[in-house]
Amino acid sequence: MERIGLAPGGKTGDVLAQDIAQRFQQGVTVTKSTHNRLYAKVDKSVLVSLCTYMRDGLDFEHVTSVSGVDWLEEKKMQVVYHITSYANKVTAELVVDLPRDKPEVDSITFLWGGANWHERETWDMFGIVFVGHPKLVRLLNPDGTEVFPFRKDFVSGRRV
Amino acid sequence: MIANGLYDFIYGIALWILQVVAWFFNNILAWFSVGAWFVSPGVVEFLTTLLVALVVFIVGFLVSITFIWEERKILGRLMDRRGTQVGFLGLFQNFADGLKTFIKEHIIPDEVDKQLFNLAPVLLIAMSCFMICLIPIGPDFFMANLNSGLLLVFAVFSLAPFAILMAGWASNNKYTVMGGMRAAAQLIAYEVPILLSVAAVVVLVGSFNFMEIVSFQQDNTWLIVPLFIGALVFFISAIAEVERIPFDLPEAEAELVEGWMTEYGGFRWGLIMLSEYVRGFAACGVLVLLFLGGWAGPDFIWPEVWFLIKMFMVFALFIWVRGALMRVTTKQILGLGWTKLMPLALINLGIAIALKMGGWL
Amino acid sequence: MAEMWLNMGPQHPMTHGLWNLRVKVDGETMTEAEPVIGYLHRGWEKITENRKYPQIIPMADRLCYGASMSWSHLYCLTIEDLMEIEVPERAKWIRTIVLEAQRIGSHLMWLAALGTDLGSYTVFLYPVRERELFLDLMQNLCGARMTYNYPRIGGVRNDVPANFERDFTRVLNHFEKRLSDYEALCDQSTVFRMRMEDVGYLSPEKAKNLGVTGPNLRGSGVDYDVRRDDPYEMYDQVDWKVCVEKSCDAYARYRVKMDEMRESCNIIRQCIKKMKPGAIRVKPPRTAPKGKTGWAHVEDPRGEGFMYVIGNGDERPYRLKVRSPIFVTVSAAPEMLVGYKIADVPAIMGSVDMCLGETDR
Amino acid sequence: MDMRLAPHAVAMSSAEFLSWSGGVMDQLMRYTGAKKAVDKLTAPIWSWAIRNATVPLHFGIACCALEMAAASGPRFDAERLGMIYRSSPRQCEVLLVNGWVTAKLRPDLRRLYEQMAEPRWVVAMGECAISGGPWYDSHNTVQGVDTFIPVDVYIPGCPPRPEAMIDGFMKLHKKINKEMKGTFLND
Repeated sequence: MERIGLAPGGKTGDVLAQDIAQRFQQGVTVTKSTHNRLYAKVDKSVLVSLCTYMRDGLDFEHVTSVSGVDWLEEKKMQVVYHITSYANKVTAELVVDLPRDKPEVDSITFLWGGANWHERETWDMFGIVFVGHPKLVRLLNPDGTEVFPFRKDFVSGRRV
Repeated sequence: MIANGLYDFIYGIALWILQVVAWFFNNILAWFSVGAWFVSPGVVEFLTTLLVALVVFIVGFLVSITFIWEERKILGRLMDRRGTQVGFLGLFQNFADGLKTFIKEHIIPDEVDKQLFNLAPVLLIAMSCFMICLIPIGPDFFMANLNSGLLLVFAVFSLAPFAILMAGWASNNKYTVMGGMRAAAQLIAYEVPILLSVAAVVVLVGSFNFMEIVSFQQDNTWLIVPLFIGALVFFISAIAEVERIPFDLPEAEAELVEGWMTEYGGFRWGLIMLSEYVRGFAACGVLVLLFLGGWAGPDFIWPEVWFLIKMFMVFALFIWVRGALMRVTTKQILGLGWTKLMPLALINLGIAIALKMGGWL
Repeated sequence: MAEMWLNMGPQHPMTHGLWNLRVKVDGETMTEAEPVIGYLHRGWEKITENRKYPQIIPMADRLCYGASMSWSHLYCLTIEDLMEIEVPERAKWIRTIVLEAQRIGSHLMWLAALGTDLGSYTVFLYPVRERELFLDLMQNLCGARMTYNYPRIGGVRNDVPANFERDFTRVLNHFEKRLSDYEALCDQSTVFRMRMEDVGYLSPEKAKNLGVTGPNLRGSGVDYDVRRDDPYEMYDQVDWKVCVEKSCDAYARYRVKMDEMRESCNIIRQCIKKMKPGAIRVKPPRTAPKGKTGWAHVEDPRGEGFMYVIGNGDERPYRLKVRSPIFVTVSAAPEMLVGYKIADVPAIMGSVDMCLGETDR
Repeated sequence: MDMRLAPHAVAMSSAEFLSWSGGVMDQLMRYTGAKKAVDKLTAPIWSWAIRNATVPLHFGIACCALEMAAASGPRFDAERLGMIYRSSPRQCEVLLVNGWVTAKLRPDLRRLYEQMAEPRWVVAMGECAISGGPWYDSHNTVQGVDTFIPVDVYIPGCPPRPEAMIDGFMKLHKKINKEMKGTFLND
């Protein structure tokens, strides 16, 4: 049924998954998809082009969250994007792996304004640098803290 | 000089006191010239005027204090909760507030302009108390019966923006400066409609003296009947003059913390709060005098009591407006003042002139 | 004109919680706005790494204390997605009822906060009085007034008390009559309309792009609601309509929330009729495999709440990410504020219903 | 005026005269014991006044702020005790800390405490203000307000019920009555 203020997209999660899989062969591997979910592992280099296509081509209008994960033993940092499409009622989870010593990934704030503070908070907590972010400064921690508190090697309970 | 019952009553007391002093000087110290000087008419009149002023101020002060109590209780009832329970029926609450400010620390922030900072509250409370003595409460209970009483009251009323601007500027704080400027803009915007509605009354009555206004209303109808629009304009502008809720932007709780009063604490703030309620007393008093027939009323009660009953009812209207409405922004206040109230006041003036020319009143 | 930076916060009567709105002011108009948050940041996500799964439920209550039930419920949904648990049907019905009651309570707290911002202390007290009724209902059910600790992983803690249906229907009938009182106080008062209409404009495209969700998004004319478009619990078996307004300003957001309160009453009544006796909880496994992930998103009264969890092999989560709707709406605040006057800030930020506990986590 | 005409005269500005005469009066009152008598007589009046007009600061941090709002609601009306919330620290007596204090908030809260006029009290409401509460192992929370502000009354509970908050203020009244802080007894 027609909803105000939204594109008439009716594609389910599986249709979107096949569309993405056959369009981005080398960088993206779609792990699982149901009628309203879509899970994929994305390489760092392909992320921005995939996101641009998702926003313009597949009506993904809204970034639900950008979360950082610190895998201490596997020596890698992980950024998990959850992007929602109101029109198709589908939410996509994109997982990007980064080296732990120099975690850098391109920022998607220029695509969705909603990701601005999420990326800034992830930098504030994990130290993952988002290249091209308009204002990458401390957000939640008091200004002047040097340590990234959410990393696994920072013992919680220690005072900043 | 002030021929009224209060004056004669207190004249007797003053004379008695001075005779006791004179007796002391004449008989014990045998200093006859000084004794005679004490009983001379000049000294007696001076002491009487002093005592009359004291009595009138105490009555005005107590009525303003009970306004605070009335506001808390009625506002509480409007909001489905009981007001303050301090003392009998909550009556002692404002004494507690008042006494508390005596023992508070006198804070003068160091980056503040000291002279102006101290002068502003003094100016405010002085103007307010000056108004108490200008407003007659009964035919024989008043301080001064001037022929230009009404004019003087509104002259003093329009002095307030200077004190508020001075307070706002002296506190050297961004919020207070904005609060002060808003207060000045609002009070000036509402001077014009209020004076126009008063002009309509003066056109009908023909004099500025409160006594004649009230006697005119006793002979004819209360002026609220012919000049209802004028009364409405006066009521709304009085709310703006006294900075109460729909128009209390200078002290806007939400954006400007406390407006121009932010830096004041302790006794200075107590004086400012008191002056706010005394200005409420003056506004209600003038409204009752001009439109509700002052102390006119069936005489099984004293005229003064009639006057006070009407004043408490008008102030209850103030409180009711405060309980129902929300705060208006500056742009809308000034818009309302200039574009809506002024034409209404002019229409009202037209009606007054027409009535006067037509000879009905 | 010289522009100055003005700090509205962190201790400011307008803020619901603690944040600092740095505003560049040219005269009274805002040219730039920059929200500063972090005053309530307690490292919530870091602490969850030392807690077992059931121990995090009371912590989730204290994320956004205005709507604590919806956050602890969201946490249980996430863990159920992680451990693939199927919740019994009666537990789903109870959860739906309790979530909608919490939505009404949260919207009432928002209406109260909006009342103080706009200056009317009455509009603060009436919703607080009604909210007490809903707190009593929740207290009969869960024992606490605000932080309930009621949902469990795999169902709910205890069954409904005696005459649960009678109390709910009685409170809902009383509440719907009261809702028309608030509309009389707010909608029909021109002062409220003057303050709220065409202020804080947020176009639908900007709202979608900037990540604004929930009633604020539906106030900007975008028909998306997680309860209908990605249904969880029993929302797909209850017929109710999503309220959308198209005028995209503060008044639209106010209108959406008021209609949502009526809609919630309708949902609760249907759920109470359709609820059948049965089991209320399933025994969940104690641990989750390492590296397994789970996430869920719900329609929190303030927007789209979302949680993402990664299992750690033992009873503790490896990582728990919380997406708070107000965290993103505050980042979109400059978009709504620039160009309006300082006096409009409380109206705009009041209509957005902020809760800083979840923003700073 | 030629000072030589009055050899014993002392040149003094009005301000100096004011402070000099104040000093003389003060010593006179203390020496004769009149000051102690007057203070002992008026102390109950001052303490009654400040007890029945304790004005807390309009300042909410977290969940306990909602309970503070509920306490001033129609059911538990806190105004019965004369409590009205004012939003400028200069005009308040009680700083009601109702929520967890983070490292970023501590300097602001300390400045707020110092801005308040002298007879002032601090009420720590809720576990987070008393001892950091559920956030005991957080890196950013101050474990208890009394580490940087002297606290007078602690109200336990997470969040304490509105009746508990009003009871906390009744305890504060008892404390004011006993300590007579703010009256002129001890200066």
